[in-house]
Amino acid sequence: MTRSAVRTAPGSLVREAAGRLAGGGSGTVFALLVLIFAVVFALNPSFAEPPSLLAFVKKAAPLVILAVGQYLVIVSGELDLSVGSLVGAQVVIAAALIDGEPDRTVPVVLLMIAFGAVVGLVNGLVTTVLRVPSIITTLGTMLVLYGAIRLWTGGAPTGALSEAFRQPGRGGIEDLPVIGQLPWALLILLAVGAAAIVLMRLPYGRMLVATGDNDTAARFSGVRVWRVRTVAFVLSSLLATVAGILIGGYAGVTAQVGDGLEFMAITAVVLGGVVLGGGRGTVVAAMAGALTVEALFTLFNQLSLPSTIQPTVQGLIIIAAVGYAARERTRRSPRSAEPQSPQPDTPMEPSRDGSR
Amino acid sequence: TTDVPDDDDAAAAGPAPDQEWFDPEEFERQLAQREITPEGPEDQPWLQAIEPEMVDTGEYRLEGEEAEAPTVCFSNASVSNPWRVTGWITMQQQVEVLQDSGEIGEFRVSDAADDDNQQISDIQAFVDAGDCAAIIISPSTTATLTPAVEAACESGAPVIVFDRGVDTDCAVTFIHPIGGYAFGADAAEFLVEELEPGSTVLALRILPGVDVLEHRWAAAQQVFGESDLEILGHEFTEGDGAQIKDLVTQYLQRGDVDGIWMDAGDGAVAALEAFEDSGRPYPVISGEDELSFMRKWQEEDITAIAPVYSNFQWRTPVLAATRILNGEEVPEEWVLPQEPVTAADLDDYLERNADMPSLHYAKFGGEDLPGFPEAWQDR
Amino acid sequence: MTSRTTAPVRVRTDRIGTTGLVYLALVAILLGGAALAATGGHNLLGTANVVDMLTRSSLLGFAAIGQTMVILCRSLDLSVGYVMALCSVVAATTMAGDPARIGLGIAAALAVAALIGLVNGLVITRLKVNAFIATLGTGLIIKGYLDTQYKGPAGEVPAIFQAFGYTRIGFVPLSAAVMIAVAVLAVLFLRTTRTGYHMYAVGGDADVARMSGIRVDRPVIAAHVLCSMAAGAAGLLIAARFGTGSTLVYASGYELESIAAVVLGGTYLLGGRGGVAGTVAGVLILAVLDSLFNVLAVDPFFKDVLRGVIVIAAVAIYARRQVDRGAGRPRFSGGGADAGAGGVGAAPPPVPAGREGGRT
Amino acid sequence: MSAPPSDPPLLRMSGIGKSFLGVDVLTGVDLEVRAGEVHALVGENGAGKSTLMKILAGVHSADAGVIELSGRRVAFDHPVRAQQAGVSTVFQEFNLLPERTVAENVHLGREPRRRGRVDARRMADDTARLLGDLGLAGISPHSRVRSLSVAEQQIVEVVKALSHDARVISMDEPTAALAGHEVALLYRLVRRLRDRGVAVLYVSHRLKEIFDLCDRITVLKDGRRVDTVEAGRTTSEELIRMMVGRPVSAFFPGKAEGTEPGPVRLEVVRGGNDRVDGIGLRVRGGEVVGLAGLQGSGRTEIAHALFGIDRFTRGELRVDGRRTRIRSPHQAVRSGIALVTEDRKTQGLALHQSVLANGRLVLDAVLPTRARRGARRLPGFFSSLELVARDTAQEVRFLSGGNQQKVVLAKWLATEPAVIVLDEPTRGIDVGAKRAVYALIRELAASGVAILLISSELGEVIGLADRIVVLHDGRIAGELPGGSGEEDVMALAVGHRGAEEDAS
Ligand SMILES: Nc1ncnc2c1ncn2[C@@H]1O[C@H](COP(=O)(O)OP(=O)(O)OP(=O)(O)O)[C@@H](O)[C@H]1O
Ligand SMILES: Nc1ncnc2c1ncn2[C@@H]1O[C@H](COP(=O)(O)OP(=O)(O)OP(=O)(O)O)[C@@H](O)[C@H]1O
Ligand SMILES: O[C@@H]1[C@@H](O)[C@H](O)OC[C@H]1O
Ligand SMILES: [Mg+2]
Ligand SMILES: [Mg+2]
Repeated sequence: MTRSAVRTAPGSLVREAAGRLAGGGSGTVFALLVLIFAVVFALNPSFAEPPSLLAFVKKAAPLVILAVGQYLVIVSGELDLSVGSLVGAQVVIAAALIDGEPDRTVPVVLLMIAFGAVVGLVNGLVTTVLRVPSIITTLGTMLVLYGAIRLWTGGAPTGALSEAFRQPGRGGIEDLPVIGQLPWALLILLAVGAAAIVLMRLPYGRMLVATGDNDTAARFSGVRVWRVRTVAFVLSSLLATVAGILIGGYAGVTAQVGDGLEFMAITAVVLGGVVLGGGRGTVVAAMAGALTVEALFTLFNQLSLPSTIQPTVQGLIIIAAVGYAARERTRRSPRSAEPQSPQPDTPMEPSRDGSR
Repeated sequence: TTDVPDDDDAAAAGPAPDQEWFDPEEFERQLAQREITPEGPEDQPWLQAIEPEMVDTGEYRLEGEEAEAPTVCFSNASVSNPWRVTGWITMQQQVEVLQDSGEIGEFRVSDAADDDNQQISDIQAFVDAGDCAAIIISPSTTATLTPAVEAACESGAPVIVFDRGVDTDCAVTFIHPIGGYAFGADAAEFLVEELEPGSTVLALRILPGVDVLEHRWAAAQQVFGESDLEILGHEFTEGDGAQIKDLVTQYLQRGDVDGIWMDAGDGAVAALEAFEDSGRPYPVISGEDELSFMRKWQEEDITAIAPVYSNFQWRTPVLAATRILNGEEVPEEWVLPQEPVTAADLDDYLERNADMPSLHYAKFGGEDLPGFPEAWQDR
Repeated sequence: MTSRTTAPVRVRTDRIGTTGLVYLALVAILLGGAALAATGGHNLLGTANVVDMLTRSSLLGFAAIGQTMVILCRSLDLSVGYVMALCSVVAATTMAGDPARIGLGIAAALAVAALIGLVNGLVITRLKVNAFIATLGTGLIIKGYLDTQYKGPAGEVPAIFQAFGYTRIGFVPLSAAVMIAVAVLAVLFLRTTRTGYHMYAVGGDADVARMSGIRVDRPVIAAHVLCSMAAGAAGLLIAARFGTGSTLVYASGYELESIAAVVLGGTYLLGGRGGVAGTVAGVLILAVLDSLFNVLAVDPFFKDVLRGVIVIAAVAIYARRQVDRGAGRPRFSGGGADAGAGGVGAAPPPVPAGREGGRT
Repeated sequence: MSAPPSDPPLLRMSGIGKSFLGVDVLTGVDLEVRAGEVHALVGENGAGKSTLMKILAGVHSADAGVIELSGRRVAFDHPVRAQQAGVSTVFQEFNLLPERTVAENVHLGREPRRRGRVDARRMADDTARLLGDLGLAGISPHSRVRSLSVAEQQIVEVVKALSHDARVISMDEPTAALAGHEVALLYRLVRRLRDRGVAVLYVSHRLKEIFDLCDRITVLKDGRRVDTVEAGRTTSEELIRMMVGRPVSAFFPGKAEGTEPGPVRLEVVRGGNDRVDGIGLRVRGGEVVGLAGLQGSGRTEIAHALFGIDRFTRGELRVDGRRTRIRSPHQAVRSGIALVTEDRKTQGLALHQSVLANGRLVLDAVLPTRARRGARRLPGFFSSLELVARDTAQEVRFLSGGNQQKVVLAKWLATEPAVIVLDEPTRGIDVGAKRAVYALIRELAASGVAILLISSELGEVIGLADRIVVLHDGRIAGELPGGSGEEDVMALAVGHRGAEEDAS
């Protein structure tokens, strides 16, 4: 009477891979993404040509990168509202310090990275060590950054970015056949995306998700929760710095850079089926969420939707998509008023082998 | 889609949206004012006035001890964009001069950070404090600040309003350049002139609902309406370079864009870059007298114009305050000159501002102030 | 600067509740701020400044009172700024300058607000959309509507109604008095109605509430309706103060500021603990700081920096207290290196009343 | 005092069937509970006990079958409907709001009103009366539940159930979180209820309680009723046979032959902090030391202090002879200590993560360089623990309690610890799973690991431990050899020296 131990059902590798890609409620986002692109292509077949697509990627890259950072923080059970301000701050810092001098580009970029790391570190430590809810911590950081940068520059950005600084966001490998320019932004995006996927498969990634799922259990398993979360905040801030470099490079410095990006990034991540509160969802889906948000704006444009009405449509789609994903999640499990009971969404093995 | 009040109400409240901001009389007046030579010292445009109707300010004249270093209070809407930052520096430099000469004592400032309610409180606080010899107000939005400005007027201190307006004429003087209609028309007329009939124009706007900006667009619509240009659309960008560049790029993916009309010029460079990056020839474009745009214009030899919303107007209110407190008469509506920068004087303005940062405004009018140029450079 | 005044009371802070602490902080900041202002020759407690503080607090006050209820239910409302803007427009366009239509305007604004709250509540409870996203979404929807429909301020508020924004009773602005009255009503609501009780229950533990027969959706929906209506009241105040409806109010960040005020007031962000009394103190603290900064002519951007730091610091202090409280009653005086000195004050052990019954 | 068998039963459930997603969980279950009877419901993990109770309580609805109360057919679609009809349930998880008062909790969802306002005074008075009736006047209606002990909270739960004028009360493992004297308190409560003519349905895995308390016993297995028997006419062995379907011999596996205790691996000298004091412990490799004591006596606190969740602020700690200061679980694991916590859901598992991810979490966190190698050995641990799961990618929340506990154990085994602290390792798991855990403990000991076993089931400590250290009020009250009598352990635990005063 030996009980069957863990069995690996046939086809489960495929299912596991698919599941890992899509995560819990993230099927919706991939469907939505495909749908939006289909409509865009139908409306404007020229959009499917490589140069247009690459232009899209160039524009979308910063948000996708921010979404990766936001994902890391959200999946660990926290929230980072400071990234928009940080992007703005970094661009303003870059313009003020580089002030048009090409030789200053590299040192200033290094300084920005250091600054990003410090902001992330403060967010992380205040949240983990001082136990301030991260929504408040990062709201505070947002205010502090917003004020401090303007205090420093007297209200509006000063200085100018160098051409070299603008390369990553604007330039690329030129004169390629068919596609023309291969944007650095795409390469950076791919690198960040790949690194994120690898990171999530490393011990750190698993610790991060476990921490978001149940931080007590994680701590009791030897996870240094404060460190894991602080690192997530630091990564988020570093990625915001990268996004800042790309945005500054893409469009130069304006006073509004970064405004509202935090909500865009959070929206993107949640649209990707990542659950606010932590522990669920994949980084690939979060990136898809960001692409979806950007694609949505493109669609609005292709539809010549007046720009004032766009927020309304955006709001409706976000609510509908998240609501639909939530419905999918609950629909597959039985209704139950049972307290704290796990709600299985797949049939479970009967607990005794004898019965079947 | 939303739970809204019945639409009839909104519709009944005003004319069709596009007409809402269009006042034909004012439009005509502003267009005409462009041609009128202003009165006043030629080298000090901030003291010039177009067709001024002077008012007597004897009642505000300070005597004896009171006249020594009076406290002037300034309620600022915000310094949240480069135009306002430039102007605010200029104003402070002007105040320093007046403080040194003893014409102003304390210069008390509150900044509402674009929050109307905050500004109402700020003005109220000045009134309650009771020791403001004069109150200068740069209103955040027109209609909403009206009651507060009225309250300030009732306090007895002379009130000076500048830049954006209010719906009351209780202020001793309202200082402003010719206005949004003139700005928008300057830009639109230039496009009409430079572009072949049938050309396409994209309009880029910052945000809806701000009168100075709405007037610019209303005027442009008027001008374009009588032209043979095809307006591809008008888009709100919140002044964000990334959005501007993305929008323009997308329009270019769909077809040609021959001209760009903007209601504020600080994002003009981003729009131009979209053309560069798509490998398209530069459009005919209207920007603003902001240096990054003007430099680009010069470097690339673009067909462009920079309408101006005279930044030097920030000097005028404090000067007006000292005049009023001296009992000297001032124009009731102090209309300052407003002349676009054209290809003809582009080089001249760029040379004069060669050491200024890129988000500086060419017609800031502070060259003669003691702090020049450091104060504008080290912001 | 304020440590001087808080030091003597610090010893006892663990005895008083968080709300008490918030009020102590308010008094400390008021006194400290007054002292600081006095060194610069200003009187922070003078009528003008007190009026200023109270006026400043009323608008945020309405928003924050509503936000408190929502947060108590472990929800969140990021649409309050948009609701305020919309309601100001609805009120002003409905009144259209006609004193006879004031009542209608108020009713219309509050009805619209209630409807939005209802939608928020339903989307959160029925569609199971996270409150953060749901209310961000409704906010966007309203923003789109406002930007499309109104090209700027709209409508006109009759002079009598503007009195709501400007009248004072003694030195208390009418709007502040109304705000305090609403706060008192909210406190009574939370403490004496079933729905109020159930808000705490749902925020504390929705599963427990559900198992106890509470229809957990209802308090959440009610909280959202009330929150939106409070925001609607703020919109009315805006209309009264502006004399017209203003669409651009949504850019002023009231949603985040109201959340900051609520947590500053000691309400637990994860629900179930706290209350409106604390929130009022939180709002007043922010207003006092604002007035102080104004009096001291602090750069507006520096204000943002200070606000950010203060909110974080305050919440860090509450969090510290929470940790200490969770640690429970010590049995042995801890920390000392001397092992023998331990259990001096050990409580008598709970002795079981014998092992009842026996073996079968 | 129980009603004569001929009376119509107060509660009758007949032919109850329920399936979740096509899997039958209950099939044709019949159950009768009489007024004034304490009726036990027993069975292995997953047998369907909780499901049956939840159907009765109106949490789930049955797919088939009939429920009758005093002969009248009923069907509840919500717990409140059941309560209104006089059927109250004390669920296993606490159903209280820690931030609210006792009175508020007791009346939660049914706050009495006067003129539209909640009548707080009446709530307090009613609660005080209920507590008084049960001889529990010590608990104030105004106390915040958070400030109460676990046992007091459990009592508030029962009071809450009672406040509905319940005729039927069902309790799902009410003693799972209680120990010693607290169980006694609950016994008293249950007996009072029975004496008042309430029908009590009682679920427990602790057979001793069943025999102490219950009149009749219904055994479930695989969702079917095996039998209903009079408590007085059966034995534990018989019950276990019915539950498991096979005889259970040698419940506690003996020591493997020839295992001699090795060197001292864990040593605490005069350890203390603000909850425990003067703790001296030595555990040798291959040795199982039991830690017994009443609820709150400090057993978990010692485990937490050893593991760096809390700290010893005094005294010394040695692992394998090396003096160590442990400030975090991370350091504890590095020093070779493992802790199986007492509450697996809140402290042991990341429920939305896979079996594999949970299994390798400690390796990931503390020994990342060894993680890959360690993770490769996990499947081995899973199968030797007889884990039943669809595959290792399955989220652990879908596993039954016992299988979840096995994942926790595997997670710690993979770290090859020198010392394992097991805090209530069998809480809430069934007999079969328990046996697997017992065997594992023995195996581990045989492989030279030092084991500290904390359990509120005295039989477990006595049956498994080589030595039993008994705590009383944060201090060590004494030490007894394994296999000592329960009375001796209890005497030390309650603070009496010696066994003479044990009531029986
Ligand atoms: N909501 C649910 N969805 C799917 N399956 C469920 C659900 N609740 C219980 N089950 C399954 O039904 C079976 C019976 O579970 P139940 O909780 O009634 O067992 P139990 O006898 O109370 O066990 P234990 O002693 O472990 O508490 C188990 O196989 C369990 O996995
Ligand atoms: N009065 C209290 N207040 C707060 N926490 C407490 C209190 N008493 C105990 N605890 C915590 O509860 C847990 C169990 O406490 P303790 O070690 O005293 O009990 P125990 O003997 O292990 O009993 P059990 O495990 O059955 O609860 C520990 O984590 C301890 O820190
Ligand atoms: O602040 C406004 C500025 O942004 C615009 O460019 O000109 C008009 C000003 O009022
Ligand atoms: Mg059960
Ligand atoms: Mg314990």
